[in-house]
Amino acid sequence: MNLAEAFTILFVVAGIFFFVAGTVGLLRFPDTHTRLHALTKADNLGLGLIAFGLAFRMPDVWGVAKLGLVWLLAVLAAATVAQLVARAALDRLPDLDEKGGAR
Amino acid sequence: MGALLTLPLLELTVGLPLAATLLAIVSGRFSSGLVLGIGPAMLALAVLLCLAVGSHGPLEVAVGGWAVPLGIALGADGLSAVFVMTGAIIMPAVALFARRAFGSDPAETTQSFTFWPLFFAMWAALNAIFVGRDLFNFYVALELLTLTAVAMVAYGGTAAALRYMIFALMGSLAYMTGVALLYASAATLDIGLLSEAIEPDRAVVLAGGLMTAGLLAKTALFPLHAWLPPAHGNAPAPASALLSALVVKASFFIIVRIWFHVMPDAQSPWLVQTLGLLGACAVIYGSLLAIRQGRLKLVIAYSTVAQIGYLFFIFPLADGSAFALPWAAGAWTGGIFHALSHAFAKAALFLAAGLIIEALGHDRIADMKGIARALPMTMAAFGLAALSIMGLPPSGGFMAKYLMLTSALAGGQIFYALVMIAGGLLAVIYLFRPLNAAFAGSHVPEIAPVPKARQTIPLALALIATIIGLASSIPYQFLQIGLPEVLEGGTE
Amino acid sequence: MTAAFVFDAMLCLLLVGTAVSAVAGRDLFASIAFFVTYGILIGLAWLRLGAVDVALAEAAIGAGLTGVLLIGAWSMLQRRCGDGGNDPAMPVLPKLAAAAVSVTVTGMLALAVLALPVGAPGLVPLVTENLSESGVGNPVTAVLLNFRAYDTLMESIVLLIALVAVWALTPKELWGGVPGLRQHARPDGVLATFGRLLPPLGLVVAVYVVWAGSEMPGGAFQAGTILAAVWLLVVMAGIAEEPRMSSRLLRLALVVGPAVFLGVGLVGAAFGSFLGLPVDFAKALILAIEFALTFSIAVTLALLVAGTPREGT
Amino acid sequence: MMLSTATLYALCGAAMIGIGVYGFIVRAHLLRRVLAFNVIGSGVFLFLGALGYRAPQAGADPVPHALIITGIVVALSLTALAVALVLKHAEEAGRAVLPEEDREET
Repeated sequence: MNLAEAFTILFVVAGIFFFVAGTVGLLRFPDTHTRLHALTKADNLGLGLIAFGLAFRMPDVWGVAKLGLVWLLAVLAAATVAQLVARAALDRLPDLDEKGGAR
Repeated sequence: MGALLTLPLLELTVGLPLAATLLAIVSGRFSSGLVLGIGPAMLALAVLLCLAVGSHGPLEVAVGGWAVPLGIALGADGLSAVFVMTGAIIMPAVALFARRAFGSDPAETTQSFTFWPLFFAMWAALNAIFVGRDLFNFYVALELLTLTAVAMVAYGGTAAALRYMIFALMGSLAYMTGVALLYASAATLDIGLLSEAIEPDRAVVLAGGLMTAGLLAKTALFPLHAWLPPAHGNAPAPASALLSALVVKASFFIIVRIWFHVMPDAQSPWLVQTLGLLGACAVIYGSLLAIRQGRLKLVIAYSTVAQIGYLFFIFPLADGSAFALPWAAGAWTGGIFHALSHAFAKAALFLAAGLIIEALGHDRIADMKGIARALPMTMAAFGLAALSIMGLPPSGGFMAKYLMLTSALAGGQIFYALVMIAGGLLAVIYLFRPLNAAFAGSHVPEIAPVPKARQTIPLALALIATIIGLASSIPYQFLQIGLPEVLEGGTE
Repeated sequence: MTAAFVFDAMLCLLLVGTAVSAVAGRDLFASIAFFVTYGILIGLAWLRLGAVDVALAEAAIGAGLTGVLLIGAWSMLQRRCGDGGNDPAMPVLPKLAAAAVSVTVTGMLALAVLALPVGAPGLVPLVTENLSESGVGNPVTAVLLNFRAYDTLMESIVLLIALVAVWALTPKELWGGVPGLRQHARPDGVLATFGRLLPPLGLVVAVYVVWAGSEMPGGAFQAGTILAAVWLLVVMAGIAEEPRMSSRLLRLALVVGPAVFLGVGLVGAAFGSFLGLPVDFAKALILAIEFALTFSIAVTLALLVAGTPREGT
Repeated sequence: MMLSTATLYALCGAAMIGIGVYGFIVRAHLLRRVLAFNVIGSGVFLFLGALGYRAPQAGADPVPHALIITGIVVALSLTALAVALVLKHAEEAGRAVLPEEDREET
């Protein structure tokens, strides 16, 4: 096993750890906002670590760039979706519904 | 005549209606006029195709120049040519009839825009099946056909369209599973290659069963018929005519291709008797329910359920599991004949019913007393077409039943002979009711005016249904071109 | 027992589990969520079976767009009809009969699989042998756009006719209007920012997927889905509105792909064979067809998701 | 006996077909039927694709892959029309269930 392979294994395992943590958070946390917190934080970091680990196995710099793009797009999409879910959840809270008006 | 073979006849029978589909989408409210150009062109193509098949025997071309099994082939034998011709007559006739309902509004409406692309795509899908040689291409064409047919049914009612869709979805999945099994067995989807490559082993028999079950749902053979009467009975008349005359025949056509061309060896006594029995149930059950209907279009729709039953008598009568009985070719040809004459007669009946609805505003049989005096030409068409459905001479329906009856008697299958006679009698009863009402009384009822020109359309179709009985030897001989091997030896 | 086999077996178990949850779950939304998960997992299965093109199509169309259609319908049912997706109860006996049918189907298929010969290469040798004359290096693209181009031509018409069929359900008084529901998004919200950021990137990715499709996995249907998704996002973010269904330009956009495809086919027929592509021009023709198709597919898919017009204008 | 990858996934496809068939028959809610249709559909495609991978040393058969991509697009087309019909029916009838199957709710 050379150094690149060792790095791959190290970072991918670390990434998986964050995914597992995020999933546990999703299942165990009490409400939508804390769950979102667990999910986005853990998953984005987890995906980043996995992408970083896999970068060591890419044949050229284009491959690395593609991995980076994948990660960037996933983070952007996750951030937007998390924001939308959070806002929708806020709208559903009963005390805010009065002030927010009909929607 | 050799020059005919250099023309891309088979490709154009599919390509031309496809082009018309695209034109109909962009030409907006002028699309109802397209058929005036496309109709004659398609009829000319069908005539040329018949001439080519008649003089050179079965044709086959490789699309894109790629030979099977890598590419897809198109082909035409007598069976293909006759069905393409039937479509080339019925489709333009129905289109001319439909121009009033789907093309006379000055502004574009939901129906006047959507009908014409659906119509041309339906034509393309039908022809793709009639000249198809590839089982997966059949699947794509069938789904195109289903989409167009469901959309046309939806004009008449959402629930009826949904019911149809549920059967069609299950049918297409079952068919596709069978195709997957056949490809896995033989690494080809071409009808000709498959027939050489496959043995009737476990996978192949299961594939045949699945494909047939799926196609039966789309053909609406008893007990998978429940969707048909509401769908065909409530759609606008031109749509009902296309659905009953041609659409249900397309899936039947593929069933014939599978069992007589792809895997004749896999026919078993069990299979042929099951299909025959289901057909017999359809004939009796459909006819009895047709008698009980109060609305004309529902009578005609249940009659379709019954008439589909006869088509499946070709399995026990031509019995492919007992090789090349002397009467097999006669029985098979009789069945195909029945499909053709039913197509013309049923299109005529639905269009005539459509005219009656336009004239009266309803199709309640009890309230159409004396309509024959107000619409004599329409009722003449109805009566003529009814003769063919009843199987009385001189008509195509009579020739078909005559051929099947002789084979049934020759083969000692008295049961099917009795069902055919019973079905004929029941048809007399259910069609006599509307005819009786139409001639009842002595007054001429008040009706909305119906132009003579439109009344000639069902009359012409009914006349064709009669003529193919009188001049039956031409289509009969024609159907022997490229006859399935399993039936050969049966022709005198 | 190898690690690969353990992975495959676990994936299969997950597939069966998500399929059961999607089909048998009580809550309709949860069922749809399981269905989307199931679709993504099938994408993984396709990778294991050496079918990267199919994996892309499954993830984009099978799981992605079908999921969007189902979720959209679920939300519409809830809001418009108060239908939460509850089922009428089925008595036990028919349920048992259904289970028997299901087990029979699976059992017979399984028996057929086990009876099939092993090691059959299918059409691999023939495709490999003819690949150099197809104009492209990706065998799946060669099959789709050359060897079996006739299927693909019909398929593009199927998609187009599905849209016409959906449009045929438009209520009379709404004909010609704007498909789908009006979107109400905050103009300065995160979604709007994302909707402005994504289109250029999405366009590049889509063009790349078509371009790469001739040599590597990719192609018109996958790229068309990407474009359609980008467009849907732009509409959801309130940056642009769906075009009216009466627009002449829109209708041209819908047919241009199939028209180029059919046109190439008919010109081919004049020179020898319908849909025949001369070796020297094959690659250029395939790319031309694919780019035109991608555009039309994107427009068609986006409008299929929007559905019929819902409110008068 | 060790199952080959192809056989394993083909069997999995067969199982998915069975699961979908059960759902299609038992669930009367029309949107659930559409979902079950898609479950069966992907099962059929997996079945076909897996059987095209029976000779891994020769490579995966691209012909089934092309058929499956076509099939996926066809299935989407049918799904889109089915969903539109379900919505229209629900707006007319109040529920996405066919009248003859509308029994007591669970």
